[in-house]
Amino acid sequence: MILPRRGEAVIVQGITGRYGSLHTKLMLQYGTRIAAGVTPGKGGESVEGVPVFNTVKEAVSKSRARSSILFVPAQFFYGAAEEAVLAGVKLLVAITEHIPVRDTLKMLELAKKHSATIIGPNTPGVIIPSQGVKLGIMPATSFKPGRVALFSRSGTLMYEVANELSSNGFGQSLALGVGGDPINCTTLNECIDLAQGLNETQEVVIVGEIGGDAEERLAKHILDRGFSKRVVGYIAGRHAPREKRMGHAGAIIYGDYGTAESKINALKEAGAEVAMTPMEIPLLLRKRRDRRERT
Amino acid sequence: MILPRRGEAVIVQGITGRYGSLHTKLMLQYGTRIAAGVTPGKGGESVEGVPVFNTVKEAVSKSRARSSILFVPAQFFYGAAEEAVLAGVKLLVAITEHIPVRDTLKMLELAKKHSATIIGPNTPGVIIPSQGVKLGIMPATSFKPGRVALFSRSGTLMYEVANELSSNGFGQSLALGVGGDPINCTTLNECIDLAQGLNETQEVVIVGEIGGDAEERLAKHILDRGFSKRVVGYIAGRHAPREKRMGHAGAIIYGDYGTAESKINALKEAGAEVAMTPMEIPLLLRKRRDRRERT
Amino acid sequence: MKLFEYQAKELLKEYGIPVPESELAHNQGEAVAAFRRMPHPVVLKSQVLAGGRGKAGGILAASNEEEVTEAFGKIMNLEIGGERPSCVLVEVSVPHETEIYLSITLDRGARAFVVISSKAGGVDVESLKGRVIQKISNKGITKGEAQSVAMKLHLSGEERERFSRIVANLERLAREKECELAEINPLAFTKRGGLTALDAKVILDDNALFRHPEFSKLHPEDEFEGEASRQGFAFVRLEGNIGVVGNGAGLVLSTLDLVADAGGNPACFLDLGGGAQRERVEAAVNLVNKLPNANRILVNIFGGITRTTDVAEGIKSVIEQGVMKPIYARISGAEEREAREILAKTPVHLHPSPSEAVEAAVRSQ
Amino acid sequence: MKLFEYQAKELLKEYGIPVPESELAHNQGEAVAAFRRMPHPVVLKSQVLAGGRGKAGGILAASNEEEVTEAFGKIMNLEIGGERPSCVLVEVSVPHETEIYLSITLDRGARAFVVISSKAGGVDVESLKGRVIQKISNKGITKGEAQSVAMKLHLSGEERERFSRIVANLERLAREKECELAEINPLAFTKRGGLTALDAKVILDDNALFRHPEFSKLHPEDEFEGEASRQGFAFVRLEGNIGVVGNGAGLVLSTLDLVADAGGNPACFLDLGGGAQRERVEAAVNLVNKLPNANRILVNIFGGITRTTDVAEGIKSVIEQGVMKPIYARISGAEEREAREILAKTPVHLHPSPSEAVEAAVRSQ
Repeated sequence: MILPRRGEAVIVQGITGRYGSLHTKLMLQYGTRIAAGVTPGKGGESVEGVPVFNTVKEAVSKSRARSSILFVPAQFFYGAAEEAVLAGVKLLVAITEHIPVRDTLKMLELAKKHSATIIGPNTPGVIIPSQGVKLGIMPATSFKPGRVALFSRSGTLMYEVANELSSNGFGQSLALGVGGDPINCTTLNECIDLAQGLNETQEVVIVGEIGGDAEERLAKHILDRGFSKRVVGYIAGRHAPREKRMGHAGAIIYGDYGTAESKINALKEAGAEVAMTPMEIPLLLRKRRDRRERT
Repeated sequence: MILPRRGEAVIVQGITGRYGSLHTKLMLQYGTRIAAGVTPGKGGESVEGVPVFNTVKEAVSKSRARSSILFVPAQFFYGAAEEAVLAGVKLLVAITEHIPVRDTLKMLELAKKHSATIIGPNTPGVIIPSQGVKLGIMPATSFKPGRVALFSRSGTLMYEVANELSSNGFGQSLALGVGGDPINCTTLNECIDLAQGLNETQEVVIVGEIGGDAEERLAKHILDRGFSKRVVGYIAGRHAPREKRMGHAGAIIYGDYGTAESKINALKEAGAEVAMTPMEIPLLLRKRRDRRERT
Repeated sequence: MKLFEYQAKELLKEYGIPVPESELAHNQGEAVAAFRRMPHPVVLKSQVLAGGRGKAGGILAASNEEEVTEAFGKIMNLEIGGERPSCVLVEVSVPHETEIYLSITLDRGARAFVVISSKAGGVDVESLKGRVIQKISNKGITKGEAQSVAMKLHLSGEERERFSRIVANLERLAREKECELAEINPLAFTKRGGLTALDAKVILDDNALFRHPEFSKLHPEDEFEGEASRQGFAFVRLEGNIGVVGNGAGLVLSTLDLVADAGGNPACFLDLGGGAQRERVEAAVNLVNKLPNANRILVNIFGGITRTTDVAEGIKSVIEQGVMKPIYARISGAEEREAREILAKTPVHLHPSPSEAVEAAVRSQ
Repeated sequence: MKLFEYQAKELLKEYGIPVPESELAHNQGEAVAAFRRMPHPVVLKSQVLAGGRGKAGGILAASNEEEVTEAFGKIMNLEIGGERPSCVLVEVSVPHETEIYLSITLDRGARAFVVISSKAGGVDVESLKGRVIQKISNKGITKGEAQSVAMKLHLSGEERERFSRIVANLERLAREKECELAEINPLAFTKRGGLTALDAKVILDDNALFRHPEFSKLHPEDEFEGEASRQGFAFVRLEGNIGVVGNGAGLVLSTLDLVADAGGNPACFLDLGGGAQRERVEAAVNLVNKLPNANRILVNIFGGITRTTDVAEGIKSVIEQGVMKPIYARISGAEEREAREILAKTPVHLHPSPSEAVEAAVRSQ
């Protein structure tokens, strides 16, 4: 996964839509260099001063962008993603929700074949504060530059945690939401692998939630492959009732499967510390950094 | 069943409620002699000039009424009905819906024991145009004095049919709705027995609807006991789809049970003529009266 | 979205997977006629989406016409999981010896669709040790992969060929129709050596329905019937284009008949119930306004406990809120003059009698 | 309103009708503990309202702890008729020889409740020729009438006595609790000569519920969960008094945890979803305002795709519509200053952090 750096061109697909145009403005305000937009049939127009093209190929050849953020409606999403990958885009941020699952699987396959990465679908996106790069819909003010890599299964809870981190002096090297759909094209495991290679990243914060087994898989991955940086986890839903679908399709506990306890224990066994509330995350980080500075 | 005559006192139970007070006004306008009302705790007040008493006993002893119309909420209905029967009321018109079924059964038993009659529950009531007596919520203008007894399983459809009859010169000797609840305290069979004894009644119109077997039971009753007056039936729902609950709890067709065809055939076998629309009812009546006048 | 068994079996047939001979019966006559056309004995199967039909008494065998009649009546009257069937599948009974469980479904962890199969059919397949799981690529299963599933189940010769063809066909069905789940349970080896899908379950990916207009008419009513029921209206979705609204079940039923007799087609049955006030009238007209198959609205009100002025105010208020389908109305009863005045300056077509309102609604356009 | 099997059986027990020893298990640990406390083998039974549990795989036998664990997991994951159980009944398995069908229900034509009984239990009781029907007076069944039902079933001696006591008790239950239907199917003659109700179905008269506060807590959630689902909200009814509303499932989950940690009790989980506009916020707050067990509302919003000003406008508009429960809110994200200004003159308690808002909501009252 190659994330864009400061001043690197990115494009917006579906730039003329309601959310596409609003977030183009907000991403530009953050400093992201939106160099071109794409909406078939609207080539020649402009949004917030960004030129709009009919095809990704044109947008990419004019802008040299390697990253794209997509606000394309679910029905047209696969076509837009395919067009991007074939035009040489290497990072696709898929904000769209309600994409048919087979389209997601095909996208994933196509992306792998062309060594491209897809974040999402149904993700709030990714933000790299030190680079002034935001490819997503997250509120910019909650994120500050720093050394914590933040990965989250939940969108707004990622904002909440970022806000807690930032206001307690823990900026983020990057923050990324893996998305709320049944299939995550980038998994928590891949996020950890990414964080391993980021020099500016000192700690990793994982925001999980009840249901499924993504956190357990992550814990196993850490134990199997090893991970040299500190990990703090937080799992939402300790007090959620069993057998009830808590918003996300997978956020449901059956018997003992998918409980916060199971996830907390797995993360602890893999050597992570686990916070009980978003507010506790910076406290744990502080202790660790203090301890580290002492040793 | 003894229906009240012109100038005979009747009482309203639940007279101070929203519907009780509104319909007291409308019944008074029609000519019904509402001599007293009952609402526990509101004794001494008056509604539309009608004195309100705390108990039925007081209301009955002051007014000598033998009939009562009840707008009492379902929870208090059984108590109110019992009070009325024990105070000597012989005709209870139960407008209220959502009465627990065991209360209805108990009411029915109590009424039988005291030779009282209950119309309903969940009925639009009864109207006797020649006497200027209306014990119900039907719109007065649709009903005219005449020689047709109109009995209906449906409320508003009774108004519709009365309206057609009246505007074509066929007034009503009485019109009565049996109610839409699972248990009818006065059945169509009892209605027919009543009509047999009413001299001013020349024809009977039965307004039925799909579902259940009340019309088939009526046809059997006519065949078993004989009935000397002309009967015209009308069954709503010839075009209703099967297996769908059409409003009333029982208005649903399973297989061939409860179809309009079954009811129409049963009525025809019992010697009734059957109209296809409300508008056709007066046409059939006219033919019959013409034929009769010819013979 | 889950399909009914008969819909799922139609899909199987379309994809070359053998299913027992069957016919759908909506009434007793159809059930008996179907019985006469096919070999005996037969089974009658309740077409509900709920599971556990067999135990609930929703699947009954019949060997003669009397039994068909009796079984049909029982099944139509039997509620399973709160659901009543609107039809029954009459199907030739297939004698068989062994059963196989076979399904295609999404494995989230593997991020791929998989074939799951095991040599005993029935509900407890998850626990069976002989369960075979095979990942499927996005392009679909290969002949070799399908055969390897058959081999892992220890099938050989003709059986292996037949089974792997079914695996391949079911996978193609699941892929082309974009199913979350396509399941045959049981798939039976008949005494004559063939393979037949005795029951089938298909769940479609709701997000992919836009690509499959062939499914768009399967459960169109749910959304509106749900909303209407929540709002306490008696509501039935019908197939025509005239939305019928009235007060009182009998009056609305009668209005449906008038519409049909006049050559029109009702789009729904909506009973406001007694004593509807302005907000409820608004909600009802709004609901019918949203009903896609209704292109006009017929309102038939006979005020008793319902105040005609409340009805008129409700209709007026809905019109003021935005563009509306044409409304044909008949409003009778107390205060009808005032009610008509309220609607005088609106585009509502007011008629003095139900026949005239019905006639106008049917003739328009 | 239909009761769950375990609720129906509790009623039977209360009325002196023998039922097998059983315990309710909400998790695996409880299931195993229950198993240890009772004679073996046992059956685990899915507690869903849908029929046909057995055939669907919702009733499984178990003879050892491993089987209990496995059966518990399977049943909890099994959807029957669109319904998943929230608990499992662990019940001693009762060896028996013959079964009887017995029910008390309303006969509309006869305008009376009736006892229906027949000597073979099972689902097809309607067709059995040996079916006995006995009208019941409003005062209840007499000893003689109950015995005559037993005699018509050709029971004698001790069996007749035991059965007629059960008939009388079931009738008293149906009468006192005002059931539309009270059914035991099957009622089993055990090998030791006793009679035991193996399954039970009770449907209450909804119109009579006002007289039975003991039932008022049985299915309180249905109405609200139905409305919320129709409006597209993710909503779960909980038992506390603080209605929790937020945007994003994770954020709301986290807010529930904060409330619980602070000693409070959430009344619901309501996720507005992404990009909620004013009308949806209005609808959500209105819903929680109607929730009887919520006496205050906690709103936790972190605006991203959702505009905080839309949220504020929605809350303001609901407040303008009428009296409200106290609202504690935390609104962060883009345009939060404007959002706070919109709410400045309303009675909404605004707090800068979730902890403070939670603390205020929990401490109030």
